[in-house]
Amino acid sequence: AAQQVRVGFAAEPYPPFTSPDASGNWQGWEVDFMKAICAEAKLDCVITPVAWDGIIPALTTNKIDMIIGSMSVTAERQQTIDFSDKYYNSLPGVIGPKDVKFEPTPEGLNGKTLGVQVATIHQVYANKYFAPAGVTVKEYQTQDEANNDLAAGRIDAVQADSVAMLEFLKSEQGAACCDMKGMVKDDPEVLGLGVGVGLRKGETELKDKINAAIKAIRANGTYDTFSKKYFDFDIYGG
Amino acid sequence: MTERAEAIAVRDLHKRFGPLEVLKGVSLTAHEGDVIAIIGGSGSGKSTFLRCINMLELPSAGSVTIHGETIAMKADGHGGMMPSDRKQVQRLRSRLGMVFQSFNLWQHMTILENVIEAPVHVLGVRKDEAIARAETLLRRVGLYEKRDAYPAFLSGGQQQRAAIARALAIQPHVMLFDEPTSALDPELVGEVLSVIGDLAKEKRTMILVTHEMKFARNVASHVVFLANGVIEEQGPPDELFGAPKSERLKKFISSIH
Amino acid sequence: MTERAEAIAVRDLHKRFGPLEVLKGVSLTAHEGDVIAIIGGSGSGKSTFLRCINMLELPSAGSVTIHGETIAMKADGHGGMMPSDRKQVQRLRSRLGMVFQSFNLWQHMTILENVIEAPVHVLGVRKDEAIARAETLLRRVGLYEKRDAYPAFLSGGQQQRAAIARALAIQPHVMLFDEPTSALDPELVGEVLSVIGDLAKEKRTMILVTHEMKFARNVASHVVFLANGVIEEQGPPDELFGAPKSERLKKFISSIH
Amino acid sequence: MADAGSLINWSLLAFDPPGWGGVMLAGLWQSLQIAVGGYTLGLILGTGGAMGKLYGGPVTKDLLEIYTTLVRAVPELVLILILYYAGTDVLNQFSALVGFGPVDISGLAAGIFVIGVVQGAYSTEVLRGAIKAVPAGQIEAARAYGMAPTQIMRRITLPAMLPHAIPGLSNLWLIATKDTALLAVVGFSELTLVTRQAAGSTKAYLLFFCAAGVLYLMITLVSNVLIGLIERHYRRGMARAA
Amino acid sequence: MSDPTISALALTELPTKASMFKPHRIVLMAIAALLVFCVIWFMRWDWVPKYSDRLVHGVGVTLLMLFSTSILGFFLAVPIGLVQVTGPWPLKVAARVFCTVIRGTPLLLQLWLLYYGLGSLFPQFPGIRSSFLWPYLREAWPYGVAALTLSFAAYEGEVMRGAFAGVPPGELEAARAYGMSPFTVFRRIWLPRAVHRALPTLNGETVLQLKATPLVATITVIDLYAVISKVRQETYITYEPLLLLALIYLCLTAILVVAFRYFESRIPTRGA
Ligand SMILES: Nc1ncnc2c1ncn2[C@@H]1O[C@H](COP(=O)(O)OP(=O)(O)OP(=O)(O)O)[C@@H](O)[C@H]1O
Ligand SMILES: Nc1ncnc2c1ncn2[C@@H]1O[C@H](COP(=O)(O)OP(=O)(O)OP(=O)(O)O)[C@@H](O)[C@H]1O
Ligand SMILES: [Mg+2]
Ligand SMILES: [Mg+2]
Repeated sequence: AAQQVRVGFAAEPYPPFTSPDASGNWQGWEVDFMKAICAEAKLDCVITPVAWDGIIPALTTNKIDMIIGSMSVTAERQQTIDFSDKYYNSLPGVIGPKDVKFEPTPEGLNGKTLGVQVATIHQVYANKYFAPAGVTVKEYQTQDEANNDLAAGRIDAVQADSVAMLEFLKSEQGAACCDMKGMVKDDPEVLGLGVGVGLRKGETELKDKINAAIKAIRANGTYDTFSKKYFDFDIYGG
Repeated sequence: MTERAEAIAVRDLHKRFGPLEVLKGVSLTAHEGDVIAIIGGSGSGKSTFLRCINMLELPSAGSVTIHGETIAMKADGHGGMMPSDRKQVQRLRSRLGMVFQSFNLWQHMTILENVIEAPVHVLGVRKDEAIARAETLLRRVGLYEKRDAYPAFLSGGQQQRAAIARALAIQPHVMLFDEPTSALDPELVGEVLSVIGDLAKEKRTMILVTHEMKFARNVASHVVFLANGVIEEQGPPDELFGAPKSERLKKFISSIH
Repeated sequence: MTERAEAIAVRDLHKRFGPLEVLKGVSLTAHEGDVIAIIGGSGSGKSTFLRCINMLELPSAGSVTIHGETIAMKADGHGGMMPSDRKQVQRLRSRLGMVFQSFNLWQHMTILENVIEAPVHVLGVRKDEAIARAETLLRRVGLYEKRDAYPAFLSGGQQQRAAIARALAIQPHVMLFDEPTSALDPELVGEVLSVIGDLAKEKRTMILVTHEMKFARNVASHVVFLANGVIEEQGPPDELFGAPKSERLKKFISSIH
Repeated sequence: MADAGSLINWSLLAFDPPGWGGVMLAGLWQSLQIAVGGYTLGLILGTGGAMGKLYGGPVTKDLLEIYTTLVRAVPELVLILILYYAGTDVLNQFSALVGFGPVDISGLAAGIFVIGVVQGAYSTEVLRGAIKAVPAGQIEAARAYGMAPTQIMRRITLPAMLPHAIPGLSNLWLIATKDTALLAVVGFSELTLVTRQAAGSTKAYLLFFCAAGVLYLMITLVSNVLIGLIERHYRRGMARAA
Repeated sequence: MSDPTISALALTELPTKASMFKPHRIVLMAIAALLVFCVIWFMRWDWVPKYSDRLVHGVGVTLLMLFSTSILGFFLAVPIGLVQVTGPWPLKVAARVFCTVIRGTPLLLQLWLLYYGLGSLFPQFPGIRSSFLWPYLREAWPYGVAALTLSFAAYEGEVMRGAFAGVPPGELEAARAYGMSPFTVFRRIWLPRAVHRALPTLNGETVLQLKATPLVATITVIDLYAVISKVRQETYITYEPLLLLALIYLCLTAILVVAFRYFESRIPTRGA
């Protein structure tokens, strides 16, 4: 039998990457990605939802075997866990209410409240660049809550992965309230080198399998096939 | 006797509990300085009568006059009566010092606090004045040392003496006692009776329901025998106990001894 | 008297509670059919003695023999003793029918269930058999109608009679009674004493601690006066009550009457 | 502003997708499983704990005291986090040590374990109080009739303490059903988390939270009826209160 | 009149003051000391100084939440308990329904219902958005305070109902007999007496309330629990922050219990 692998998903909806549907199944781009690499690497993958803020402890304490949760590879995380090669990359964007114009810069956000999801590169980035410049950074357990509070007018802007933000802006709620204010200035040290599969340290065998699988699906076109269902641009990035 | 002012006058008092008529027209007048003892069998309505005087129980018919002021009553719509002026009832109540069978001291206050409570919060006496008076009273009932104790830590007799001090503290026109010793252990009865006896000697107006016949005979100026909701017989204690006229009273007296 | 078999023999029983020596060497033999009444002042160790017989209280020294079988004891390491064979104690206990001052009926069982509990679950009697026997016993103590009631709904006298039926149900060699009537209201004492009196007439072996001197005198074949942890005096009731020898017993008897 | 009728989109609660009713019921089922499992585990731990606290040696007593004190002083949410991560981790390492290799602890088992350990401390105290409320004479009578200690426990002590324990135990059951909601913070798909997912996906927050509230309330109300019946049965030997 | 269930649920008494120095205790304490030593030595605590300010602030927020909601909740509980004893039937029924609904649903759900549910409705009404309340309604803490207050009121309301009903009628009658007006009777006798009776249970309820406060972290209030969560997310240390968190709550509980014991001992009661 194939090796069983528990894949940790953030339990909260994060469209278009992972979200549960009304029949309790998970769907989204990362679900398709997971199916593709698991098929490729002949792994028997089981989706295991975990609270986002506890997803790394869940990995290190053996509750799950890998994380597929749009988790960017950063130096800080690499101290605790290991990553596969990147499987997509996109820049952080900032969105805000339609009727207010501002730039996604420390000056533009001065005096405003910016929502970010905890334990993300966006939180680290916001705290490094925006907080010292007089921006109130409010942290949310889930992206969904941050979006919701933006729509509810409780905060003035949200910084998050631009792909997820564009998806939100397509939704009824997002389209009604907000628009994209632009991408933040890049800082690879904080924003990392793309998104990778999180793995426990020392599990090199699994890591090699995954890396090989990512390479394979990139090469054989599977990656592009399922990506087209979601995006009209190249999510893999440069 | 009649020269003295009327302290309490109850006229033709009736009280019904549903179908049961407990009081069937009781009239009684207490003049200043009278000590009236009410005796009677269990269930004869003694407590009910006493409680009707200060409207803890609302009479079904009849009137109660305290120091010349008659409590204004109106129909309550269910065939009974209710006071038409609550303020008047509260004012008149504060002129009556009631002592209960089961003491009913307020458990969350010390003895001293119990005694000053009504003077301060009903009569509006200044607190230091009330305390001074209360201490005198407590000394008098022999509880000065216990003034900062809580009721739960006193014996029954001590609690009842404290309750008497509490009743005296409002400087009542009339003291009402409802079997003040029947909840006490036999050895504690004496101390409470002696306090009440002292009050009687001072010619304080008192109405007391009691089962202590000997005490009633010694202390009362007038004894009332209640039976079946009416006053069966009344008069000076020696007459009543010495030469009872009605059969009922004879039987009652013999059953007690 | 000596031809009859020994039912219980207690030899030189000592019992210490910490520094307090309650029993200072008590020996007592009960033969089949004896009714032994133990009397004595409060705190003289009567209950303790009775409880040592069935090891509810562990004696500090001495031996207890029931129907010829001596309870095996060993040192407990703290200067006292403990039974060396728990099974033996359980077996011998089930031959002794103890009746407590405060009844101690099991509140979660009906009267009938109380009575069949030990026969079924200790002696292994078949349930229907136990029920049949229990019903006879309950009829005998006059509680047949109450067999399906719970103890809390019975009067004290009824509860004590049920407790006697429960004790009889294990067909004990010896019945032990510890002041079976002292927790009862005076008017209920009679009904329980009459049941015990009937048992005595049947020549059932009984040891009873009691404060009812008249009853002890009528019923007992032998009376033991315990004082200060020793048997001060013993003998047939008429002798003991009629002509007490020791000063202590004289004083005790006079204080009772 | 839309009127109330169109504010509430009842079709979201339909049992079949795209309605979320089915998912919610599945969450409810999960919650109930954890509640029942955790409560049962708690009862077992509590029975042992109460025995240990009453009849155990000094070390047992002290250790149990530490257990009940810690659990009762630290918020359930914190305990759940600690037990969820550390508890299962320790269990895993222990089984690895013994040679079984890492056991795979399912979410359900972890949830039951966590709720059970928390409930165990509470049941210990409830049962201990109830056993202490059994009059000593009842147990002495049983000894006097030659019952063995285990027999006394089974035939006398346990049934006699039940009427005293039932109010506390019923409260614990209601708490167990509600504490399952806390497992949402570790991402366990019980009713509360499922509700949140449904609400987040559809943005119909009020509707779904109210629906979940009704489900929880139903559990409570149904439980109350059952508890009433049980209580009536076991209190039959108690004299009516004055 | 300590409610046995409450004292079983929440620590209302600190464990045994009995002699700490029995032989087995000394051994246990030695083991405990060893454990503490291992915890301090082998686990990572280097993050504590960096977060100490925020931890202190978090404790402050937690305590503020606790006290504000317990006090507000208590003031709500008094009328809720009272109308259940004396009230006209519509109020009685309303109070009963309130208590049943709040006690029958998880606090976490109520919190989310208020914050995400109700809170997301408000901005849809332009009137609210432009009102002076909006700056507060934007924040998370009013919802936390509201949910915790309602919850406390429901649980404590039940307690107060029992306490009001349990005051001996004779004492109330005595008060009336001395001419007190109904309100004076309530203010001077009934309420203080009921509160006094309820104090031991109130102690337990307050400890339970303390234990409920971390839930507000799930709606973005930065209390102690939220600070610790942040530590865990930023440092990826799994256990140490949780241990510190448990320790702090343990101390807070102990302080609460001691404080309540002090108040209870102010008015002694005899017997059980
Ligand atoms: N609140 C009530 N409702 C119904 N019946 C009552 C009430 N209070 C008293 N009674 C009845 O009224 C009758 C007289 O009661 P009351 O207490 O006045 O008697 P009493 O003379 O004081 O007797 P005792 O010497 O036993 O105190 C009794 O039959 C009693 O049952
Ligand atoms: N478990 C115990 N621990 C310490 N002392 C005890 C214990 N049981 C009894 N005693 C003491 O032993 C003495 C004898 O008690 P016991 O109950 O045997 O007296 P008794 O003769 O039955 O008295 P009574 O007539 O009052 O029942 C008393 O002084 C009592 O205080
Ligand atoms: Mg009376
Ligand atoms: Mg005795």
